[in-house]
Amino acid sequence: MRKFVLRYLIPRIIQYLTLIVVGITVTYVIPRLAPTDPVEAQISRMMSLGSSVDPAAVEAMRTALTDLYGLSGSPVEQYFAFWGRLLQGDLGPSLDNFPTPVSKMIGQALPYTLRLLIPALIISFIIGNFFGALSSYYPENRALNVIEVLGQVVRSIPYYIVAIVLLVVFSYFIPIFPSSGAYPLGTRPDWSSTQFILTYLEHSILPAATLILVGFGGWFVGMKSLTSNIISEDYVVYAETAGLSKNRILVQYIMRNAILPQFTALAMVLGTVFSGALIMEVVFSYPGIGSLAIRAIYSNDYSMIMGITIYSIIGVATAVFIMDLLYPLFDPRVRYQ
Amino acid sequence: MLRVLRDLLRYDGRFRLAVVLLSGVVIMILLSFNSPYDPSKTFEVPWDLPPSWEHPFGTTSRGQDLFWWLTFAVRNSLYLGIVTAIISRVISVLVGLTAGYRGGWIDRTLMAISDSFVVLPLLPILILLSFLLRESMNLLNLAIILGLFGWSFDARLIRSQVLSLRERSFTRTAVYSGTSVFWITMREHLPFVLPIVFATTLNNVLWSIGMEVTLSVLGLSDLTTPTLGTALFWANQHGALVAGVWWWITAPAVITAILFLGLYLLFTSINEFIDPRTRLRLIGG
Amino acid sequence: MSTSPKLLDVQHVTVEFHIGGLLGGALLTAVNDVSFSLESDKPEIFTLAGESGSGKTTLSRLLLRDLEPTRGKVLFEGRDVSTIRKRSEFIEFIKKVQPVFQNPFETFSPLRRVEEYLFDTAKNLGIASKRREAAKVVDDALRNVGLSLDEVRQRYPHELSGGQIQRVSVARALISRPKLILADEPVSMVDASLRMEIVNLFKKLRDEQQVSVIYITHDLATAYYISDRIAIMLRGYIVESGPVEDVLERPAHPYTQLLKESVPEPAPIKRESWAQHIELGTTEVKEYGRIGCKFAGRCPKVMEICREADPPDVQVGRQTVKCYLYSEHAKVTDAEAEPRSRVSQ
Amino acid sequence: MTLLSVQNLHAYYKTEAYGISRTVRAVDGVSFDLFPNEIYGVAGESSCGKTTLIKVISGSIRPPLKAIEGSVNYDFGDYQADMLKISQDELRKNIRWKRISYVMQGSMSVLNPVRKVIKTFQDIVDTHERITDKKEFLEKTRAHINRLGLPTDVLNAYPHQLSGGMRQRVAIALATVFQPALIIADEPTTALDVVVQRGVLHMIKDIQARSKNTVLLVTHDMAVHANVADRVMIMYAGRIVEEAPTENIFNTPLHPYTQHLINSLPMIGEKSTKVSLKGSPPNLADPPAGCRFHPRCPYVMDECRTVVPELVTVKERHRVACHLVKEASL
Repeated sequence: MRKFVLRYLIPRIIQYLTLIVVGITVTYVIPRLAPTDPVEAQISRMMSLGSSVDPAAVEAMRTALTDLYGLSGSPVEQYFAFWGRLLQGDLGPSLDNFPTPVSKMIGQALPYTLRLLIPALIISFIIGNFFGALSSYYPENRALNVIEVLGQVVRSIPYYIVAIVLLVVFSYFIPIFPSSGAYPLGTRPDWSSTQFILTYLEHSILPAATLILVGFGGWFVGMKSLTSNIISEDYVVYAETAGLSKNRILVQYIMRNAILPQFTALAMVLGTVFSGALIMEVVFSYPGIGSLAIRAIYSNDYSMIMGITIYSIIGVATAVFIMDLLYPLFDPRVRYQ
Repeated sequence: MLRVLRDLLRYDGRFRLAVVLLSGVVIMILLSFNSPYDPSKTFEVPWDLPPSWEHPFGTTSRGQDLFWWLTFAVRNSLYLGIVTAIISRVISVLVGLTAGYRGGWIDRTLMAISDSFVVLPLLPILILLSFLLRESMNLLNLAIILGLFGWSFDARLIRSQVLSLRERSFTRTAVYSGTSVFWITMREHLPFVLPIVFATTLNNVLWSIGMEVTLSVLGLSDLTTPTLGTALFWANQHGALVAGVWWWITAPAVITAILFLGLYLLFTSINEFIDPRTRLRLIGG
Repeated sequence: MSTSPKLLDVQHVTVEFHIGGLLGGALLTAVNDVSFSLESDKPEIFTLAGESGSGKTTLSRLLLRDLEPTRGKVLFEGRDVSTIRKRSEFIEFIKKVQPVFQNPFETFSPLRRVEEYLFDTAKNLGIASKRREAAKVVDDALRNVGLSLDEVRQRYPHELSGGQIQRVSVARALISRPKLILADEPVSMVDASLRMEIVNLFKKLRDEQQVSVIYITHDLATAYYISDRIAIMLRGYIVESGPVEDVLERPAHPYTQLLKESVPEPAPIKRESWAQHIELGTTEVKEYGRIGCKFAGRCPKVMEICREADPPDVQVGRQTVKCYLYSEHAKVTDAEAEPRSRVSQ
Repeated sequence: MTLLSVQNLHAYYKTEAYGISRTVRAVDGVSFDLFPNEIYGVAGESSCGKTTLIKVISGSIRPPLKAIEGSVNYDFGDYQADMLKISQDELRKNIRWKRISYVMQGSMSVLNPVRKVIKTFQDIVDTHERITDKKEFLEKTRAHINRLGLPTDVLNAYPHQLSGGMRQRVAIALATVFQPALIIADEPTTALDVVVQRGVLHMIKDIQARSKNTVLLVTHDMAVHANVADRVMIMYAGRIVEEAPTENIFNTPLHPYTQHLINSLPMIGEKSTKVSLKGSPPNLADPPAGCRFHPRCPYVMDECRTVVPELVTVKERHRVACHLVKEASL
C-alpha cells in the first residue's frame, strides 16, 4: 500500500496539480498578451453594441473587470490575487446577465452537456473498441471493412462538419429529427413529466449521434492498431494453439489486453471530446456549456468565457485524475509491482 | 523517387484514391490565382443562384460565386494547416528529442508540461484567446497560436521513440565510434523518428484546419479572409439552410471532407511505405 | 615487476541502482565491491562469467564509462575513467578501449550500411581524414577478421549472417588499434557453425596484436576454451576467480561447482550425472536481498555463518574464493558443526 | 506402431509487397517418423526450417506459410488424422492439447499478462473438457502442479510475478494437463540460465518417463540433445541431413555437417583448437543447387554441386543424406 501511494498515487497527484497550474497560468497569461487595455476595450465594445447602460452600472462593471483581470498591483501580486479568487470559487459576475455569478450559470448549463457527453463517450468507447478488435481479428469480414472505412473517414473530419452533415441530412433533407434545442422552444423543463423527457431524448438523438460517430471512429482505429499488435503476441498464438475458442481469445486475451492502453487514451482525449461537445452544442443550439460560450462570444461576455475556460480546465483535469486512479483496477501489473 | 511513386500508384488503392481527391483540391488552389472575381468583394454576381454551368457551386446570398470564392478558401485553409504544422513540428521535435536524450529532471519537467497540454481542453482556451485577440487575428497569427498549442502529443511520441532508440545497441556502437550527439541524432535516430514526424504532421494539418473551421464558425477568426471555416460562418449568418440555399453549406462541407480524406489517405499510405519495417521488408529483410 | 601502470585496475567498485519511484523504492546492488586488474605488458583474455542478474553486464558498462560507480574506482592506464569529461578525452579513451556487443543484428542500425560505422570510426577517432585513406584502414581492419571491404560494401546488416556482422563489429573495434576490447556475450546469438571463428579471433588478437580482451559470457565452455583467467559472478559479487584451468577444472566455490555440473556436455557420456536432481533457487529478487552469502539459499554446504555476513576472499591454491568453507573462521565453525555435517553426508 | 509419419514435406513462405514476391523454401522435402515413448531431438541452426517444420506438424499453417506437397499423418491408436487436410474444428476438438500439446519458443511470454495462472489452466481445461465442478478442477490442477514439483502458489500469481524459469515450468505443466500423446517443445530452454535449463529439462524427461509419450524437442543446442534426446535429426537449409539414435549421432556422425557441429563444440577440460565452417547458411529464398551444404563442405565433390543426395538408411535407424556415404556403402 505504501508503495502504491509512493510510486503511483503521488506522481499522479503531482501531475494533476501541474495540469491545473499550467492551465490556469495559461488563462492568466492570455489576457496580458492582448495589445490593448482589456478593460477599456471590453467596455467600449459593450457600449458600441448600443444598449443604453447607465453610468453607475458601467462603473461597477469596470471594477468587476479590473478585479477579474486582476490588473491591480505588480504582475506577481496579480498572479497570486488571481489564484486567491479562484480558490474561493469566485469567478465574478456575468457581464451579459449582470450580476448573476458566472458559476451559477455554468452550473445550470453543465448538466445538459454532461448528460450528453458521458453516455456518448461511454457508448462510443464500448462499440468503437469492440468493433475495432473484431475487425482486426476477422480481417476478411466485408461488413467490418465497410465499418472501418466509415470510421476512418468520420474520424479524420472535424466535429463541426460531421454535425452539420447530420443536421442537414436528418432534419433538412429527411426531417425525422428536430434541428435545434434540447426541447421545443417555449417549453419549460419539467423533469417529472414523461412527455418532456421523451421530447428531450428525441432532441438529444442527433447531437449524441454526432459525438458517438466521431468517437467511434477514433476508438475503432486506435483499437484496431493495438489489437493487430496483440494478435501476434505469444500468449494469443499460444491460446490459439491450445484450441481455445475464438470468442474466449477475442475477449479474454486480445480485448482484455488491448483495452488497457485505451483507458489511458480515454483520459488523454477527454479534453478533445469536451471541446467537440461544445461545438456540437453550437450546431444543434443545445443548451449546454457550448451554447453558453457562443452566447458569451456574441455578447462579449468576457467573464463568462473566462469562467468557462477555468471550469473546463479544472473539470477535465479532475476527470483525468479520477481515471488515472481507477486504472490499477484494470491492470494487475500496476497493482502488484 | 519516381519509382516509389510508381510503386505506390500501382500497389496501393488508398494512394490512388488520395491522388484523385487531392488533384481536385490542387486544381482548385491553382485556379484561385486566376479567379475572375475578387473574394473580398460582394454582390458581383446575382445572389442565391443554385449550381449551374456558369456558377458550378451556385452563388451566395452575398452575391459571390461560391466556386471561385472556395478556391481561395481551400488555399488559405491549407496554408494555415501547413504553417501550423511547421511551427508545431519544430517545437515537438525539439522538445521530444531533448526530453528523450537528456532524461532526468529536464525530461520530467518537459513531459509534465507537455502532458498538461495534451489533456487540457483546448477549445475553451482558444476561444478565450481568440476572443481577446480578435482585432489582430489574421490567418498567420491564428496559425502561430495553433502551432503553439498543437505540439504536445507528438512531442510525447517522439520522446518515447528516442528513449527506446537510445537503449538500442547501435546507438552505443555509434557512441564508441566517436560519433557526436548531433550526428547520432541525424544518422541513427532520425530515420526512425521521421515516420512519426510525418504521421503527426498529417494529424496536425487536419487538426488545425478543423480548429480554424470551429473558431470561424464561432465568429472568432478574421472573417474577411476566405477559408473553409468562414465559408460556413457566412452561410450560417445568412441562415442558408432556412433560406433554402443548401449549396452554400454543402459545398464547403464536401470540399472539407474531400480535403481531409485525401490528406488522410495520402499520409497513411506514404507512412506505411516509409515505416522502417516496410523498408526492411522491401530491401528483403 | 612492471613499473608502468596497470592497463585496467578495478578497485572495489560498487554500483547501486535505485529502483522505484521518486521517493520510495529500493536499492539494488548490481555490482558489489568488485576488484580485479589487467597488466599492460601481458595481454590476456579475462572472462567475467555469470548467469543473468549476476551483474556482469553492469560491470561491462562501468568499464566502458557508460555508468559511474557508486563507490570505488576504475583506473585505465592509471587514470580514473570517471574523470573523463571532455569530448577529446573521451575520444582518447575509446581509441584504446572498444566494445563488441551481444546481438549482431542490433549492433548496427538496420537502416544503415554497415561499412558506414567503420568509416565513422576511422574519421572520428582521427585514424584517417580522407575517405580514401579511411578505406585503406577499414579494409585492413576487415582483413584482420577474415573479411574485406569489397565483401561488406553497400551491405545492410540483414544481408550478412550473424557471424559476419559480429566479425565486422570486431573489425570496427580494431580500427583504432585499441589495447582493450570488451566483448559482451559476442557469440551467444551467433549460430554454432560460425561461433568458433569469432572466438578464435579473440585468441588471435591477443597473441598477434597484443590486445587484451574482457570476455563477458554465461557460457563456461567457450570461456574455458579461450580465456587465461576467469572470474565467476553471482548477484553482484565475484565469488571465485583465478586461472581458468584451476577454476573450471577444480572449482572451489559451491556455486561454481553447481554451474560447472549444470553445463550439459556435448556428448552422451555423462547423461546420468547431469540428470541428477538439483535445487532451483528462490526468485532472483530474493537472492539479491539476502544477507551474507547470496548462494546460502541453495548451497548444499551452507553453514550458520553464511547467512550472517559476507564471506571473506580466501586464497585457495591459485584461485581466490569468496566462501567460508575455506576461511579460518570456517574451520572453527566447521569443527562445531561437524557432527551435523557428518549426519548430512 | 508409428505415431507420426511425415512424407516428402515441402512448406514454403510466399510473400508479396509492392510487387516484389519472394518464396522462402523453409522445409523442402522432409520425411521422418515419430514413435511412441521416445524423445526425438531436432537440431539445426537458425533458419534451417525447424520452426517451420513444427508449425506444419502441429497444424498451425497460416499465410504466408503454405504446405506445397507431401503428407503429415498421425496415428494415435484410437484416432487417425492427416494434418494437411484436417479441418480447424476437428483439429481443435480432437487434437489440440488432448493429443498434441506445445511448449513454445519464448514460453516466458505465453501467459496472458492480465490473467492469473490458474485462469489460463481453467481456459485450457474448460475448452477441452467442460469444467462442471470448479472445486474438483482446482484440486486436480493443484495435484498436477505438485506432482511436477511446482509450488501451489504459482497458480494464484500473475505471470509477471514469476521468474523466467518458473514461467517455463508453468508452460510445461500447462502442456501436460491432458497426458497428450505428443509434446512439441520448441527451444524450451534457450533464454534460460544453465542451472535453470537443467531443471526444466529434468522436468521434461521426468514427464516423458512417467507417461511414456513422445516428446519432440527442438533446439539448436547439441549439448542438450546429447543429454536429453533418444534420437536426433539434424536439419540444414530446409532438409534433413542426418538422423540417428543419440549415441550414433555423437559417436559416429556420418554427414560432414553433423561432424562439424559436434567437433566444433568446446568442452571444459579440453583445449584443442576448434574451427568454424567457412561461409554462412544459405538464403532459403535462393538455395544452392545439389546438396545445400556443398558450398561449405570440406569434402565437396562435383556430384554434390548438381545432384541432391538422397536420405538413405546406412545402419539400423541411422539415415544420412550425403554422396560420400553413399559411395562408401556401395
